[in-house]
Amino acid sequence: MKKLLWPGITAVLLLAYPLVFTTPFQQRLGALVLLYAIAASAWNIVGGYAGQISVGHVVFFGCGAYASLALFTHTGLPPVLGMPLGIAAAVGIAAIIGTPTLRLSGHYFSMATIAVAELARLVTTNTEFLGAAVGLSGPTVPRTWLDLSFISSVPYYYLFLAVLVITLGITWWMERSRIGFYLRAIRDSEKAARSLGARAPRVKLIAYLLSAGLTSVAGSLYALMFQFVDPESGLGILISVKMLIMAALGGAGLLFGPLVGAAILVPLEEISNSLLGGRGAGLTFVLYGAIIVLIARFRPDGILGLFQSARKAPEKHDA
Amino acid sequence: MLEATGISKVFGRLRAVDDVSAEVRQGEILGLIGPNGAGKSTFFNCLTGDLAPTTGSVRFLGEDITTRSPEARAELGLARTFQLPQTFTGMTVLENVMIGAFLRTSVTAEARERARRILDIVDMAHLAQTPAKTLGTPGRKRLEIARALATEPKLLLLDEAMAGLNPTEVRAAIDLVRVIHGMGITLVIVEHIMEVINSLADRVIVFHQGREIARGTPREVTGDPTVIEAYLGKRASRAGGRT
Amino acid sequence: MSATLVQVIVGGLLLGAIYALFSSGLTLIWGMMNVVNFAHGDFVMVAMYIAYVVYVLLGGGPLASVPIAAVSLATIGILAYFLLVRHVMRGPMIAQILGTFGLALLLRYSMFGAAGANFLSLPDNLVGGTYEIFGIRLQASRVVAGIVALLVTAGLHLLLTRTSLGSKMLAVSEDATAAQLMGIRPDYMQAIAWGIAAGATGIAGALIATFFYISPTVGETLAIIAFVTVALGGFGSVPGALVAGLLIGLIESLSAYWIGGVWKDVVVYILFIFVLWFRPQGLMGKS
Amino acid sequence: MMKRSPWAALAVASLLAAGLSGGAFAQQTVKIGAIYPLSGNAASAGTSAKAAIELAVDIINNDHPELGDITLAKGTGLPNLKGAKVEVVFADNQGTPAAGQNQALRLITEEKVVALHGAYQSGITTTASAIAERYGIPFMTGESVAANLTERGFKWFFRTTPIASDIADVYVSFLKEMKAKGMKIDNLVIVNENTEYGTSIAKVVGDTAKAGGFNVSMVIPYSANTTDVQSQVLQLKDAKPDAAIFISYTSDAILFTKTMQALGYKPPILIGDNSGFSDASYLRTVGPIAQGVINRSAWDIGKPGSPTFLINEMYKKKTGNDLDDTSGRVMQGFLALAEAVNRAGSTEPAKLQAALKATDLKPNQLMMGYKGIKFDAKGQNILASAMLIQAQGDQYVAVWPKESATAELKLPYKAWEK
Repeated sequence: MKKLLWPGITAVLLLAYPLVFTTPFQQRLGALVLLYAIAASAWNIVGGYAGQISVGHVVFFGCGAYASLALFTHTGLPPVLGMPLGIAAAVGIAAIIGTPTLRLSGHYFSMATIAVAELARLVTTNTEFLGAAVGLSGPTVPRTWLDLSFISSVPYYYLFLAVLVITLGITWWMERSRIGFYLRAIRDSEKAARSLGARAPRVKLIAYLLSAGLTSVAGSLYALMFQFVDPESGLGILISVKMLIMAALGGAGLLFGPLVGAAILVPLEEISNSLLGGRGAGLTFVLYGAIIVLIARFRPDGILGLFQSARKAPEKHDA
Repeated sequence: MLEATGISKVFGRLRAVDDVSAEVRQGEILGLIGPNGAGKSTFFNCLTGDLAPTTGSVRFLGEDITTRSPEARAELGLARTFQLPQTFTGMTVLENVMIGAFLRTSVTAEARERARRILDIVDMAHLAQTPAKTLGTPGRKRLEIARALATEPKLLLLDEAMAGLNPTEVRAAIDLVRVIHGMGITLVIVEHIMEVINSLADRVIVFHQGREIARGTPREVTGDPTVIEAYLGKRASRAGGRT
Repeated sequence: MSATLVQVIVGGLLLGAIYALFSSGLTLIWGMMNVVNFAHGDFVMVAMYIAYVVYVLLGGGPLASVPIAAVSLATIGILAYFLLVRHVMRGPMIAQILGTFGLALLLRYSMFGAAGANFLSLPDNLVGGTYEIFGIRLQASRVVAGIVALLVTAGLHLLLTRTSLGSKMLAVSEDATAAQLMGIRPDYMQAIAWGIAAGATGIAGALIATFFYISPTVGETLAIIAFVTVALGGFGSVPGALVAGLLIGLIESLSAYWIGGVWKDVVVYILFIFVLWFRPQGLMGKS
Repeated sequence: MMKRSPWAALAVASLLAAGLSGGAFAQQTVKIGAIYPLSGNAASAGTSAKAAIELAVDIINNDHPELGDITLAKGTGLPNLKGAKVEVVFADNQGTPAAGQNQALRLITEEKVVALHGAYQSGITTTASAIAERYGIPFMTGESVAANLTERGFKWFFRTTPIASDIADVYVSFLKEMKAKGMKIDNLVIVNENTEYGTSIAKVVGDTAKAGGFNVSMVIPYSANTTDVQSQVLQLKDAKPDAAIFISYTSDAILFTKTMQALGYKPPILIGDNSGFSDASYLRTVGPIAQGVINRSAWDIGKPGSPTFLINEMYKKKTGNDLDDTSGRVMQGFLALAEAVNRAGSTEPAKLQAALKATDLKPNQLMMGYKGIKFDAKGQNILASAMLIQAQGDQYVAVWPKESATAELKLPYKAWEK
């Protein structure tokens, strides 16, 4: 029972947040935290658990966002119906690029993913069907409730919360099953993991596909909320980096790491932008940069890494 | 149970292993020895699947495994340890062993149970919840063996499992290998400590400059003039006798 | 071959030499320490502003700005190493990305706050204008940058392969513990490597400033090209960065001329992915 | 293990969020929100726009009789609102549509602004104005040109700037006139950056030119924020156009001008479409090698002593730069918005919307060279227009059409030659 205490309190706080914080901006802030937490948690599966640092995950985010809004633009169907298409596209693309790139180790994998993401952005910028440089818009004036276009952020908040719970549930299940153990083993030593029978290429690919599909869901949810995507906002490298930073800040490879990272960085960015952005001196990013640097310097394992290492006995054995 | 036939491995212009054949018989302990750079580790890695031999073939339990991946070999019952321990530093000792155990079960609780039994065997049960990164070299070497055992191998390949250990630790490790052998597991050990080979191996293959220069029982081999010349020469003459 | 095509090729090679120039520092750090410096583009940016300040304050061109930028950047590099990089290197790879990306934001927006968002530029005749040789137009500033690129590449290569400092640095990069046993202090060697790499980046920035615009976000534009150049050439291979830089410059120029400007990066990325596929260690990297 | 931290982090987040709410609102002021790119790649343009709006606020809030008929210049504050002062709350859109929309929401719900102005990049204007539409708050843009902005059926969206079709008409009429005067103008080339701005303008200009009987022999799109444009310049050189039209942001405009000099190529007529060519950084950095470049603009400094001249002086005093067209359009949009607020005599959204719809400003009331400001049902200013200006010396001067010209048109394009 004790084990469930803190997750329980977290759950209650998350459920109660929009009821306690009632201004539209606070509620939107909450929704954004959850949205980024979903994306970062999805990234965490392959980047955190498997240790394959993808810096091109925005490709999958873009799949979701573009699938939703392209479906609406070309057929008039509600964007939410594009979500399965986005997942299918993301998983398909992940299968195509994952097979060759997952063989690469360390920085080579990171570089390959950056290249793929930039390629996707450039091609989309020149593809009329995907709105080219202008981008795609959603139904700004909702036609039916299925368009999921709300003035208030509260419906988005609970929708995102539900998806986050599913994402974390999948991650939790994975963490405790054989594939989760294999992923962590591969992160530490792929050679050893394979010698013990872990089918590393297959295991990594499964994680990559799962991560891609969930990231795509985050992209679709983004499209539902903002109802607009263009190459920079849907496929820009900054979004990949944000997923990575949030997961790393909270603790990569830990279940709640990305949520903690998002809960710190999203409000930090939005609030500092609100308070300082209008002065136009770039102070928001100075602050943002400084905090990231400090975390990397003093807590390289992320904020939750502290609790993780405190839990386990630190003394040296027979060294 | 394992047959390697005509194995050669070429790196660029270097012939690291040149036409070596070996057979491992059920239930025996085979030693591979030779000075550094003699090619024994390269040959070893061709057996484990980490390197693909340039020519030659490897058969295990009657199956051709020359091009099989390391994980496929593990599944067939071929396990190995690494010269430099490849510990999963982000896990506990128990979790390290569970990785091996997962080869034979996909159920986490089951894997944990099996891992615990293995830790009992290797006498590390008290360290189960310890983070593996806090182990020193002897602990890590032992953990390597425990992980490999958890895969329930028929043949276990040990790569310099005693290197870097002090005499007491070496004796403990030799005892452990005997226990493993007693469980009916066939072993191939790569070693440069003759003491280990002498006390453990049934047969020995001696490598020099990528070739096999002698094979036989440890006693036969250490008496072989070619071996003394190539490998033991200096040491033997300096010591004024044979080990 | 038409004169225009020759011009395209010559221009592409000169551009490529410049890519190589601002990538050499990155490849050194990447190869030696397995650290990706996401702030690399912003190091170039800082050097460009230094060149601008030197011009405004002293009226000086590259003769003054290159040494000043090199020394300043080397200092920044060494500071960055001791204050940040040394510590994040102990953490997981992701901590390095986090740390250097944060540093990039810090540098970019500190400059933004200090210098404003406006675009700046040095006068065009600062480095001797443009010459026409056999119908090919050569911009002196680019030619100078190209020559310096070759010199810096050669210098770094010789340093690594022919000097005792270089072999000490390589020893540290191969096995820091073993190097330490041989009496080499890894942190000193790594700090020196950061100093040299950042210094080379300073030279690059000061030279690029003579023909490029200067703005706080210019580093972003340059950084991705530098990453691709380094990965294509092989991490840590200084000659590799030169070859890759020249190749990318040439391909960009030709594909922009033949296929169109919007597709040149597409061609480069596709080539890059193909190379990674078939030769993951890059063109001249060690496997 | 890890349970304390998410809780703590959420608590911090909540506290921060709580800190944002509340806050008393000053009385006797009318708050208007302005969303601009104050960081990121477009920050140069965004900071200029911010300075322009601050100047507009100065003109509204303080007595400026010297500015003649310019709206709200005379007297202080908004007379119909008991002289209430205008207060602008700036927000940084960080160059992303998401941040633009978040800030729009904040300005509306937290800052309680009565109207919004912005957001430079058309994509961000799209998302930011969508929030204003849902909340029923007027959104005015003085600068975003994407055609689809006024095609969304919005009731709260207004735009004062000329859009692609207006711009294309100006170019084509100009070229026709030059042709009629005997210049050889058949072959046109368009060079455009490939974001939404460049792509949309290039398409409309190309179509209009073809319809006007010109041969558009080549369209050269390129990636914005590129490192090198040599090949594009050589393509242009090969095409030997009689006139080249560039649609570029600042960094690329500077790079093109430098590269053209390096390669020794200049077309007989070079038209730079506003944006990059209008940025004050452009003339300051490459002015000496871009003599005679023609720029589309609705802004002209005018004769010494004229209201526009004085506005430029004030802007120059504030920023050190001449006012550029983009910032001028921003300023005009903001002045028109403030004028409507004053005319409404209320900050009630519905009255504001009605006042905006009824806007009818004459050229003498404007600082920009529009034929007036009057919105159609979609919110587009039907009297928006532009003129052509040319770089002569260290500034742009109006050269076409004749009636607004303040200096002689000088052709062909001289670039770096004396």
